[in-house]
Amino acid sequence: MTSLFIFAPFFLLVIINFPLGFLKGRCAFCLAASLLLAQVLLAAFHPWLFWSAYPDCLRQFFGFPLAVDNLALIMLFVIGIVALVSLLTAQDTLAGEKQKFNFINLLLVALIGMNATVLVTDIFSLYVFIEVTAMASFILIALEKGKFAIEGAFKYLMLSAIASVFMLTSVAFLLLTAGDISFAAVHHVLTNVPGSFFLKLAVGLFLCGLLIKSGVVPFHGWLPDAYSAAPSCVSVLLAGTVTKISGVYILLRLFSSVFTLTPALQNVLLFAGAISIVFAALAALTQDDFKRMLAYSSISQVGYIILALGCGTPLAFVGAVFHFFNHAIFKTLLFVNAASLEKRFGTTDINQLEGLGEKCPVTSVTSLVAMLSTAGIPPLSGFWSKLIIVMALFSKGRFIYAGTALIASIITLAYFLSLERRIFFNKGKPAPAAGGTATQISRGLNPAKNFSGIACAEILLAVFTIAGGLGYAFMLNTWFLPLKAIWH
Amino acid sequence: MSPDLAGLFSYFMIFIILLFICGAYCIAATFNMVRAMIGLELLIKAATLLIILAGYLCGRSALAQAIVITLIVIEIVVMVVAGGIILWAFRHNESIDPRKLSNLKG
Amino acid sequence: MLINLILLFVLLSAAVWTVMTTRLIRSIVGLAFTSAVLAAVIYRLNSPLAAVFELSVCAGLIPVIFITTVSFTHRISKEELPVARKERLVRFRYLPFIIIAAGLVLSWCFKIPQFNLPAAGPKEDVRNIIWYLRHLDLLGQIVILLAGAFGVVVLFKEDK
Amino acid sequence: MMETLMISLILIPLIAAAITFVLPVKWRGVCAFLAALVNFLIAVLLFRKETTIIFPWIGWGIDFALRLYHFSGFIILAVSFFSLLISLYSLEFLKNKSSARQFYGFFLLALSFVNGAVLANHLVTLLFFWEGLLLTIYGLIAIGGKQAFKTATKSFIIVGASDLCMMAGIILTGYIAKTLIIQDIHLGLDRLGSLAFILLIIGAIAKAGSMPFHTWIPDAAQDSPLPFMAFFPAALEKLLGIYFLTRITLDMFKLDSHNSLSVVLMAVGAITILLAVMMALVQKDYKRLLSYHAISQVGYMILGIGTCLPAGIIGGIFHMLNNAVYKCGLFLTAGTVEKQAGTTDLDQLGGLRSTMPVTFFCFLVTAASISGVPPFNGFFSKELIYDAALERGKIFYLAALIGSFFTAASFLKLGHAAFCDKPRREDKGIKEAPLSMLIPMIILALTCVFFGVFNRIPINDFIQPILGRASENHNFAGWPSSLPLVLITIAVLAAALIHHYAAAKIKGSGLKAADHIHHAPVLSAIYRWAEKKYFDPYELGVKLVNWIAGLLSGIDKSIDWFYDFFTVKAACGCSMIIRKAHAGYYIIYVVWALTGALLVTLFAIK
Repeated sequence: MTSLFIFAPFFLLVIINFPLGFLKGRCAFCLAASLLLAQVLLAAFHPWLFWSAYPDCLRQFFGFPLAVDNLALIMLFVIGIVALVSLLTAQDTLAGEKQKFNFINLLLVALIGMNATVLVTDIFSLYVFIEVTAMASFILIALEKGKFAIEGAFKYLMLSAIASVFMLTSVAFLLLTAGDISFAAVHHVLTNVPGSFFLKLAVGLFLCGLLIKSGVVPFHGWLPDAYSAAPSCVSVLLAGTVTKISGVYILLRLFSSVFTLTPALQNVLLFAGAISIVFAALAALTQDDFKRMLAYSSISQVGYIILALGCGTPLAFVGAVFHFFNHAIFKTLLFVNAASLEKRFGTTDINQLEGLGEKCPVTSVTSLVAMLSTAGIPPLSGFWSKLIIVMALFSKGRFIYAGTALIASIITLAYFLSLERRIFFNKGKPAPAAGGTATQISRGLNPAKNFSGIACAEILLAVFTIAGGLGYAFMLNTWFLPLKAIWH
Repeated sequence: MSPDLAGLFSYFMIFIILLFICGAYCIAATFNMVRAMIGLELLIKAATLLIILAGYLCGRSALAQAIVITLIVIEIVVMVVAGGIILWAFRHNESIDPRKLSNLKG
Repeated sequence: MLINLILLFVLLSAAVWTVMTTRLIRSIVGLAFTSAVLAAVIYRLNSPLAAVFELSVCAGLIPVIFITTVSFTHRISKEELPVARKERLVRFRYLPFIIIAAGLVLSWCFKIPQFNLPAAGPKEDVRNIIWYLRHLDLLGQIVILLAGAFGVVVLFKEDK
Repeated sequence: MMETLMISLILIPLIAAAITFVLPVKWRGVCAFLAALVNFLIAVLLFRKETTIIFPWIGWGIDFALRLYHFSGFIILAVSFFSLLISLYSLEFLKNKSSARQFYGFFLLALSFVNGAVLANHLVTLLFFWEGLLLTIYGLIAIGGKQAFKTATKSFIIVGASDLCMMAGIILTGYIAKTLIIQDIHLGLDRLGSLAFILLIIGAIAKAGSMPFHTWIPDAAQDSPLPFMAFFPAALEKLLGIYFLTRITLDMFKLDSHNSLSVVLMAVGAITILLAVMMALVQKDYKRLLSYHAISQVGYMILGIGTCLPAGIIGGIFHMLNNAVYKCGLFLTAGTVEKQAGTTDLDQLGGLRSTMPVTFFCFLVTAASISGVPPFNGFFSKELIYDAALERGKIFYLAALIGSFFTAASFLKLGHAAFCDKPRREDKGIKEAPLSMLIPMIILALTCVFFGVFNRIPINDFIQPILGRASENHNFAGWPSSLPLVLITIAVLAAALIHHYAAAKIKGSGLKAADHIHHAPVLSAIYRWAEKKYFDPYELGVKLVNWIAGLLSGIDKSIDWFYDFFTVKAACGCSMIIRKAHAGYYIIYVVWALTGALLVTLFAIK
């Protein structure tokens, strides 16, 4: 019943849009949340019976060419978690029932797109569902229709459209040379006719499209703008899954089991990864906006994944997926923290947020956990995945890249610690007499709201980060090391 | 590949590349968001033609058509959403000049 | 062959005119015309169904969307027109030369690398392909249309 | 089934610990008590069963392996017994105290880790739980208050340093033995083997609290919550440390009496006995005095096991069990006195015999036990150790005997001062403690008597199987075989009694009975230095480190300033350039992307 991952959100989408009033508010939220929870549980415990069971009468309709493997399960899990967190955040941050309802609808569309992206076995279908996801996220960014949000959405739309032109061209060349565009056919042709010019061109063009989608330097221009302008709950979704699934995951999938990773491509990926890591980390160093800093940090962390992919060994691939997983968890957590601050104090400008450690203890502690994990401090999950990546690079003899990865983690630590100190651990300055926003901040919490959903999400993700760090051996053995079999 | 097919492919390829240049130039040089979208349309047109050409050459016209039909549907939706975004950009800035959209930087 | 060549020339000229023309409305009409010519080319390439879609949707529906969008935004006035035209000319005058130069260079030295086409299979029917092989794409179309509908709900509706 | 029970020994306290952190404060104690009760029942069920379990954990040959056999089953039973009593005791003792908020959570966590460490059959598994225990010790001491934080750090560093030694020992052992499964390790004591042995031994005896790793215990006695003292230094750490010491000397390495390391071990034991008991003698605080005894009694155990003779080893293990019983009981009496009288300062206590008769009775029995008075359990284990020590060398026997004299003397002083003297403070309200505090003490006192009179049961049933074939033909239970030794012991005890009464008569009070030793010409100077912590390796180390750190930081700061200035300036400069480049026009992004795409495509088709 693999196709249920696509159909269940689809049916839910249809159901909640019936013209019945009681379905719109709380009910839609509960249904969506339980759907996401079900996805998380299914992906985590993956009962194999479930995947293979097809009643014969349904095979005609549900028998899509979909495939599930360990990589897909991990992705489904990540998608479920992040979407759930985003939904919880949205309940606390979005204003108005109508907007919340729109958010749920678009979240479900994005969910269908991402789940299908993870499961398809055909390059054009892949493109279609990338577009579905992207479309939902354009609208989500522009959901509140603020000035900046529209700007971010427009930039994302333009770059994303250019990426899709690249991918379409690539699809055309693949069709031309392979005669078919399923993964199996393309893989077959690529292994049998390795030297063909158009095949190489097709792979190169698709790679360009995916690099734009995943926001690797120098294709990253849209990313900080879109992330920082989107409503907080949408940034959570974007940073955690949308761009990762529609860019990075597909890179992982295609280069692990469809395309062949030639030495030239390896060099391209390694170089792109390394400059992403360094450039984005440097750019994050002096940011004044919390969300923008997180966006740059996100680029930098994606650089690690690309770097590992470029290394081209099974171990590095495992490291890449592991880092993908960890990054999705802790970056989502950080964006939830940002959402919490934005909602409470009305701004994410670091210069205006000061000494908030006592006013919002949960946010301050969980953000510290996430930041340390991002910087790769030992007992937390981020450390282990970076360790595996660096180890893989060393064993392949890529010492310069390994060194770059290590040094960049120091920069990561530097900007996050300075941020943490400024926002949370500083004693707040006495309120300036004139500045309106500043006094509002020092006056404290937004008392009319409760933030149970956000706090819930923060604690959930922080527990994941810590547990993932302490139980990394278990996770590595049961989830990630079997991925070596996928690599070619 | 037979010579006449190769000839067909090469002159179609030339025009497709020229179409790409046309669209890219439009996106790069315009000061109007609607025109940027038109440039995008031209790019997609070129890609469409390329897919149909590929299907024709390798004898899978049916598959290519199926792909192109889906592609066209996606194209419309992209344009609708882009239209909505341009509309709001106009409401905020009283202009559809993309140069006005440079508040997010750094 | 010749008809193809002529159609492609028309297509390219229509595209260049679309880009070069000053009035936005004309540009949109140019786009529609480009689509129509493209539909003819597609028809010539043995793909009638795709041609129908291209003609009806791209030449019909998309200009409507553009015109709707443009009609919400402000029009350029008669007084501003010469200034705008001059300014545009400065930026766009290179396009024809670039196109001609690139076309010449390409036709002079463009050589297709030799490669083998995959063996052609039996004749297929588009409807079969769509309904049986690519029904996942159909689902994708439905979902993306839904997304578009939500987009209209979110973006085109005025807030009270 | 048995495997499940064995794992639940670790998991149940762990889960209960998690629950206690969520429960309201009122119910935390009850939760801990219930968990300890369940734990005890499981331990009883598992007693004398044998099973092993192993499943993959970290990889690279590091597995999660547990083994239950008679020795670990016996230790588990003892641990769960003490934890049950102490959780019952703390219910009343910690009522309305601020430390109760976290105590039960750490308590259960510690229980889980101790169970894990005892059951571990893989050195890394062992190390995992061992280090976990370190954290709970830190937590348990640190909840005591402001001053406690410093003590907690001290204990953390001392125990942590010894654990580092053990870690090195484990790595070395694994390297030599080519396996980390404890059951499969049988090594000789060649050069490398000796080194590994010493490193492991350091870990074990530091956990047991022997000299020179003892200095945190007296400090902790004053600062930490009392149930911690009764639970950890008195009972658990001895059980765990001596258990591991026995396994090292018996199973993992074949230490025999011809080896010089055995003499070293005995010397450590003897020195620990003597020095700690001398310190204990002059203490003026109930808890602090007890804590020094907690150290000195370890000496007996190490001495016993160091003899490498069956009698000594059995005596050592039996003494470990006995010590846990009576020392736990003594600490509980201290707690009761603290709770009811409000202080443990001997200068202010007195006359509690009449107001707290049950507590006095318990104190009497346990103090007699620790001093080695005949029908009680301490007597029998000490006799076994004397027996073995005499065989190995008269000097060790002599040391043990002197230790015994001073032990008796210091407890006479303590009992006299706290319970028998006239009250020094007019404090009417002192009453007997509530029942839930008395029950654990009474049970422990009765156990002292029981293990003494019926010593056949613990020795024959619990301890002798550990030695296996080596001790089959001997009978260590019952009345000691050598009458002269018994007579000498009784003579020494009598001497202590006479000495005490004579001194108390002269000085006029029980408290001052040992003052002439305190103020003896040479000793007084030594005592003064000891009080100033000149002999504490930790304090010395801290001073040394502070001095070096001061020197280094001067050099460091100048280099630091240089780096700070340049690297930070450079990084921020780069950052600003990159930010300038990101100017906000989408067309710039498009140009970047297209340039990048061109390069990537060129590379790809090359």
